[in-house]
Amino acid sequence: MMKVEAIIRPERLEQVKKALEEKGFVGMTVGEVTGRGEQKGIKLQFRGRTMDVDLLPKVRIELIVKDEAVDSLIETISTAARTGRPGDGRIFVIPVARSVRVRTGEEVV
Amino acid sequence: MMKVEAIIRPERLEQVKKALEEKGFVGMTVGEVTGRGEQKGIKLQFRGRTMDVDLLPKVRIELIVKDEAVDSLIETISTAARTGRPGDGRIFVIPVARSVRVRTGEEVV
Amino acid sequence: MMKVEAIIRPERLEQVKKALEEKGFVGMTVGEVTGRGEQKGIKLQFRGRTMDVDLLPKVRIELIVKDEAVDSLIETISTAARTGRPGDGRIFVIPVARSVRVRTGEEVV
Amino acid sequence: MVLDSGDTAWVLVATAMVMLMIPGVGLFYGGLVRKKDVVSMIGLSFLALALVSVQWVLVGYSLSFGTSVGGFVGGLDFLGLRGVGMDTGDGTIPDLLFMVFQLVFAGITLAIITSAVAERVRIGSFIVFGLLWTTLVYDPLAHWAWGGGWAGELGALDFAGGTVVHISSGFGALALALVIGKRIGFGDHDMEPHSIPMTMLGAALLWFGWFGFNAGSALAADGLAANAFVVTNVSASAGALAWLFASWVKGKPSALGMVSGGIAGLVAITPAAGFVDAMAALVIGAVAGILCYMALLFRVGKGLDESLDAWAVHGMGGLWGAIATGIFAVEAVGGYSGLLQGNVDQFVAQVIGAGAAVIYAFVVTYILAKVVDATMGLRVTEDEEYVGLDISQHGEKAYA
Amino acid sequence: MVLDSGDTAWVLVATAMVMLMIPGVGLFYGGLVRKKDVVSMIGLSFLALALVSVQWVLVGYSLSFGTSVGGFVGGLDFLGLRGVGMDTGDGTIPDLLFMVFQLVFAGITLAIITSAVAERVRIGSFIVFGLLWTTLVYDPLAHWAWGGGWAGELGALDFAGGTVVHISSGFGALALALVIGKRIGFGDHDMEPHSIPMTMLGAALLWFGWFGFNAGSALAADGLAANAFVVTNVSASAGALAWLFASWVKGKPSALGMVSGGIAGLVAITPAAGFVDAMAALVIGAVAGILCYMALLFRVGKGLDESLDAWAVHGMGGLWGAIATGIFAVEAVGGYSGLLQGNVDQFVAQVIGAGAAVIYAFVVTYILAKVVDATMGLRVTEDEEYVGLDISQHGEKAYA
Amino acid sequence: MVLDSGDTAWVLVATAMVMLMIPGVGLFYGGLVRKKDVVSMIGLSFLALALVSVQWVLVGYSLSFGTSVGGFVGGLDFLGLRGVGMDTGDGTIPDLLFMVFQLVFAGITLAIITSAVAERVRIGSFIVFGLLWTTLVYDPLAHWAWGGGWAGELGALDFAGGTVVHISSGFGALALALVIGKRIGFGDHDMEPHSIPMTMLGAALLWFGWFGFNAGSALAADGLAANAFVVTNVSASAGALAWLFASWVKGKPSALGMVSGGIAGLVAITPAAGFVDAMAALVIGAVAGILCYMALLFRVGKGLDESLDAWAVHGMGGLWGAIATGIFAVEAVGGYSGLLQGNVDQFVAQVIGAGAAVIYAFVVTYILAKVVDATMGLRVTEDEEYVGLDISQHGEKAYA
Ligand SMILES: Nc1ncnc2c1ncn2[C@@H]1O[C@H](COP(=O)(O)OP(=O)(O)O)[C@@H](O)[C@H]1O
Ligand SMILES: Nc1ncnc2c1ncn2[C@@H]1O[C@H](COP(=O)(O)OP(=O)(O)O)[C@@H](O)[C@H]1O
Ligand SMILES: Nc1ncnc2c1ncn2[C@@H]1O[C@H](COP(=O)(O)OP(=O)(O)O)[C@@H](O)[C@H]1O
Repeated sequence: MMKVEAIIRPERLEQVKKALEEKGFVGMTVGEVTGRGEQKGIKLQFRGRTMDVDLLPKVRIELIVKDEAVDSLIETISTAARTGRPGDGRIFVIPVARSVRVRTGEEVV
Repeated sequence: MMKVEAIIRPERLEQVKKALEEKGFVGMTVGEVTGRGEQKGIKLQFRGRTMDVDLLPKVRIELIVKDEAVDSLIETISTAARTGRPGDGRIFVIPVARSVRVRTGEEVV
Repeated sequence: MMKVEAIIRPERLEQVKKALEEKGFVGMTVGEVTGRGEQKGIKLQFRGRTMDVDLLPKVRIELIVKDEAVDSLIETISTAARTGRPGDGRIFVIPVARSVRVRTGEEVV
Repeated sequence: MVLDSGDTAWVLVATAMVMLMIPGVGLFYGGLVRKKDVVSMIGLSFLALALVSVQWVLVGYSLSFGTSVGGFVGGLDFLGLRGVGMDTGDGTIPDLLFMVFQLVFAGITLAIITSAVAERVRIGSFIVFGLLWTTLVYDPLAHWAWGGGWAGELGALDFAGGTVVHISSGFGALALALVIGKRIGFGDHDMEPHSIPMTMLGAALLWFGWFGFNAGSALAADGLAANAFVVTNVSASAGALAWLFASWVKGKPSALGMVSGGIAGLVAITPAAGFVDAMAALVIGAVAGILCYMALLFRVGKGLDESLDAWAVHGMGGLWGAIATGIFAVEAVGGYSGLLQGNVDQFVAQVIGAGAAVIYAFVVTYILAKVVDATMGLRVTEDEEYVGLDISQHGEKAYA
Repeated sequence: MVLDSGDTAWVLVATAMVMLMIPGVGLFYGGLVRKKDVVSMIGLSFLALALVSVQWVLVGYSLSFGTSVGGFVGGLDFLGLRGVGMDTGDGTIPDLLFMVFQLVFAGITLAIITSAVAERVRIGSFIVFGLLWTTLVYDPLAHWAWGGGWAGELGALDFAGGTVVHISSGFGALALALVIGKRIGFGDHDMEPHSIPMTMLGAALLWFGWFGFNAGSALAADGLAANAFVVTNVSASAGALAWLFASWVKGKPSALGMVSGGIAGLVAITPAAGFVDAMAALVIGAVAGILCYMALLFRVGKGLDESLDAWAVHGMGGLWGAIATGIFAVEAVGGYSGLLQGNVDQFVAQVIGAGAAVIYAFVVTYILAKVVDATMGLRVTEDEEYVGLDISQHGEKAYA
Repeated sequence: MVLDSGDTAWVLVATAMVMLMIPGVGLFYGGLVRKKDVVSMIGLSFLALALVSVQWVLVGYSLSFGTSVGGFVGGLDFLGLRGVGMDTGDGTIPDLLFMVFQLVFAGITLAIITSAVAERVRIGSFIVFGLLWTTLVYDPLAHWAWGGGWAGELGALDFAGGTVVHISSGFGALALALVIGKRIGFGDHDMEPHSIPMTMLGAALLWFGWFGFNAGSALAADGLAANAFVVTNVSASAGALAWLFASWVKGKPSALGMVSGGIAGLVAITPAAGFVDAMAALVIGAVAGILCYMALLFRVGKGLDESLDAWAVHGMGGLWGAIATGIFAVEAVGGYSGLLQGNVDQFVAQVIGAGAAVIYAFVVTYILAKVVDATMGLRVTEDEEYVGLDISQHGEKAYA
């Protein structure tokens, strides 16, 4: 089992959700974060000076899925979230040891 | 060492915290998220139409604990967080390689 | 590859960011959380009574880095975030299986 | 009489100030509910304003101020504002202005009662209930006290609406809360205010607008208005401090308590504002602060989900104010004496007037609520309530 | 004439109330934009107030109310307030008070138009555009209607600014939006309001202030002011309910729709407030609520990013109000008859007056916007827009 | 004199408007503090209102306006409002109304000074300090200028409280900040405003209310009130633009700076509002905007945690305004000439009046603060401060 964490642009959340649904990925957890990548966010020119605006708003989506679903999931998210410009985000995959459904107490994926 | 992440109903946070304390689990990190499970949230009937309200507010609790504490922890959380209805949440267990206390710089659990 | 998660005091975020930059750690994701450690937060004396204020505001910083960078990263964060008093926070290290850059779809660190 | 431009200016402004209190109630309440219901809560106050504004010009004004039908309700003389014009009747301000000044009172009364249905009412049912309530509860009560009805005839004093506005909405809220029932999870998990600053902003607008409410009720810019203004401010301040200290005794000084106490003081002085002096206002306000706080604790203790305390603050505060008028009224201010000046009759009249309003408001509201509940359903479904009224009723999210 | 202290009192307050509407517009708009642009949005309203305040006392008042130059614009008689003093001219209030009452109207008009440039305007360019616009669009239009210009001479009625304020800003906003272009991502991803409660607070302040706007335009505390006050409230309420129900028919009853409908009703009654009665106001408001809602849907359907609907609400609402004045005016209220009383001339005058204002405002705004865009650039860079104006223009973050 | 209903109407409203400024200060400040202290911050403004309201009717009014004791303080003639009634004294408004108009001035002054103790004061100590301060600092200063005291006798002009309200609270805040000390972490880590929109809302209410403050101080609805109204708005606007541009020169145009500049302009015109004309107001406001901005930079540079800049804005703005009155006063407006009309005496009187107030306010506040600190402790514990005053003092959380 894997946890796939994607940090994406907030304005892409709807598209990503839709794409995931179409692929049958329904369960997910979403949170608001801020972040910066290697470009250190966005550089604004300002009267000759440059100002870094780092820590731009991002959305984090997390899905726990079976190992075999990871490839498809990464593909789906990264396609739907891509604009091609810096700041599109990252997807990380983290091994999960166990997963339990609170309602029933049973182990699930 | 494991990180136990529980996504639960916000209105259950107090009960869960209390239950955890009683079992001696004190340290924790809590964050606000939204999420949906397999039912895609809640379906509202509206003048003949159905409207999905997905991404309902949830609370994420994270605790880093020793491996042997995981079972008891899962049990404690899932009992305290359970209402028996869809939306009760999930608990995930993720392996942790290291844990450091900032105040002292030492490795801890 | 590892995910280094640090839970620190919000008022230390700027220092930590600066220290990380100096060491060349640029990409990061930041979120607001609350938390408590073993002291159960802060105890306020109030007319003879004691009141626990737990779940104090914290900031979570996450960086995905190569395994060999972890030590330096822990060192950097914990030095910059340290005040020496309870509540300074924790750093956790979690193994990451894969990391993908959305913009390009390629695997990166 | 001839129009007085100063009086007219003052009542114009006072009316606007009272109008602002209506969303003020919405903000006060809106801060107290959970994030998922705040649009609904503020929306209900705007809805109260809009509904009553239309009802009042069509029928409400006439039912309240038309020629009395047996002292119980006004006749239909002024239906659709027939005969209500720009000239002054027997006052110094235009009839239309008096009409609209009264309109905003009716509006805020309906807004106050929304406390009882917070976070669980169906908007359609509220519209029906609201129209029935303002017509069948508010309008008669206004007639009783101010429109030539029996209570006024009896000599019961209500300067600015302690009975008409506050007892009616407060005890109405109690009845309504009993019918609609508790919110899911009430008493089980926390339902913390989602924004205390919003509530404090609402309180600020209420305190401000209340000067129009009380001093405007002099219907003139004169010494009586000045007296009403002063006692209003004194009572509010005393109420704020009293509740603050009372909450302090029980734990910590509550800022929410302080502003609630301010409202309690404002409520209690409302019927008395044209009859008592500033020193009496200190007492009236301070007692109100403590009394309403105790009423709130009692309400919570009973597990009663009259969610935002219209009963504890407006109902009990209004009741106390009506009685206090009978105690503290002094001849020198408004021409009437109360108990302290040896006039038992006034005290008795106050008790009768207030008591009748309590009973009428409670009983009729209860019946109306039951009727609406039985026919349309007052309450949303469990899922709708869980998701919150903003999304389930309005399809809107307060904060992005 | 001799000063009337009651009239003066009322216009003093009315002026303050209209001033409060200006940040009221800012809050209304600020709630509708994304979190990253709210400081900018509220800031633009303050900027409109400050800029116009200075422009008006230096030149604007003179261009609007100076001796007419061919019916098109006022002369320079009152430059720097020369000759505008504490005594009354031919009114009952001080000249300076009339001047500042007019000032706040000019201020709010510029604030309304910021709808068109929300979340993407360069502040420096807005300052230049704003000064040009108020001087070359607002001042002449005010002169036309109120300053002795051709429209007033023609007999076109505009009691409180349906044409001068709302048509000008609404159709100006349309032109401006066409020039500046859509926000990045418009139509592609959601741009949900970041705080509906903030918008509702703004609406509350607008509704409150509008009593000063309309009833203040009587320039006296008299029966006409009372009439204006009443119809203002009635129209607002009818508009609120109409939009609420219209949105309900299409889906869910929108609370945002309800307050927008309130504003639509307020806009529409503005030119008519001194000429129609309350029953007409019911119709005017209800039609405004539905019409403006349809205009909004049309605007969205066309993919036009006139972001916060100054055009749909103020432009179309003002246009309807101007025409409605020509339909519903009754002799008994303001001395003028409309179509329903058989006076076709008034109707025609209204159409001409409003039509001219639509064209003038649209065309001149378009030209001004083009000129500023060509010289300074109206719009921030893509990165600045993405980051948000609060940070990129002001270096500030709304919420920590 | 005989009561004038227009004057009375205006002062009734003006009083309510000034009252609204008090929570306006709370919101202005509340937006500037961190999320953990906002309930406390707004709460302090309500507390100032409530405390002073009670103190004023009991003793404050008498100490300020009772028969002068040596020009320094009023006698006890009006204790508990004895002899302050509904009839007019030698004015055209009821005595009670004059009393309550003065009350709200005392209230806002105490609210302004809370800047100095933001995010670190013990509520109990603030109550004691506040009562002492309003009694021993505000009341004498009000007496000096307006109650028959030495400054008024000397001919020092203070139309609406530049000295009494702003110098006193501003320099008082400076002293208080020195005694209570810096917030933990001040200068070390960011303490960003938690809600700039809240501060802008506060600024809007302040700007609005200030018309009551300044134009109300004419105590009549007349030409002088109109002049005060106009110059108030002009100075505010000039101040807003000046600070905006000044911040622009140093970096980016700050929206927070713009509203702060507006307040600075409002403060500076306060003492001058009845004595100068609109063109002078442009200068007074613009200078205030720049001066107060520089004072703020100076304060920050010195590492002084007078947290929300009551000193920089109210203290320095008030000082400048007092002096500016001596420069720009023109006979035609208020009957007094300033330096520009060759009257050196007036200038000197202004400097003396303001200087004395600066010294008195600073010194006495310093002593009072020291006394309270030594006896009760002004400041919360380090842990309480870290957790925030909302939880540690009130047991409340602003936002859920
Ligand atoms: N090494 C990293 N560790 C954690 N988060 C990262 C890392 N790199 C990028 N991110 C997250 O991904 C977001 C987008 O980054 P990215 O698309 O990589 O920006 P860029 O296109 O500038 O490289 C960042 O805002 C941050 O939240
Ligand atoms: N596969 C998943 N990956 C990540 N989060 C999930 C997943 N499934 C559920 N969740 C989280 O758990 C919460 C509750 O889901 P759950 O109780 O499973 O709902 P349901 O009862 O509808 O299955 C969701 O809101 C979401 O935050
Ligand atoms: N076992 C744990 N699991 C998860 N988070 C923890 C744990 N212990 C501490 N934390 C996080 O670290 C923060 C700081 O805790 P810490 O510095 O350990 O406090 P203390 O100094 O009281 O031990 C907490 O607020 C919490 O967010």
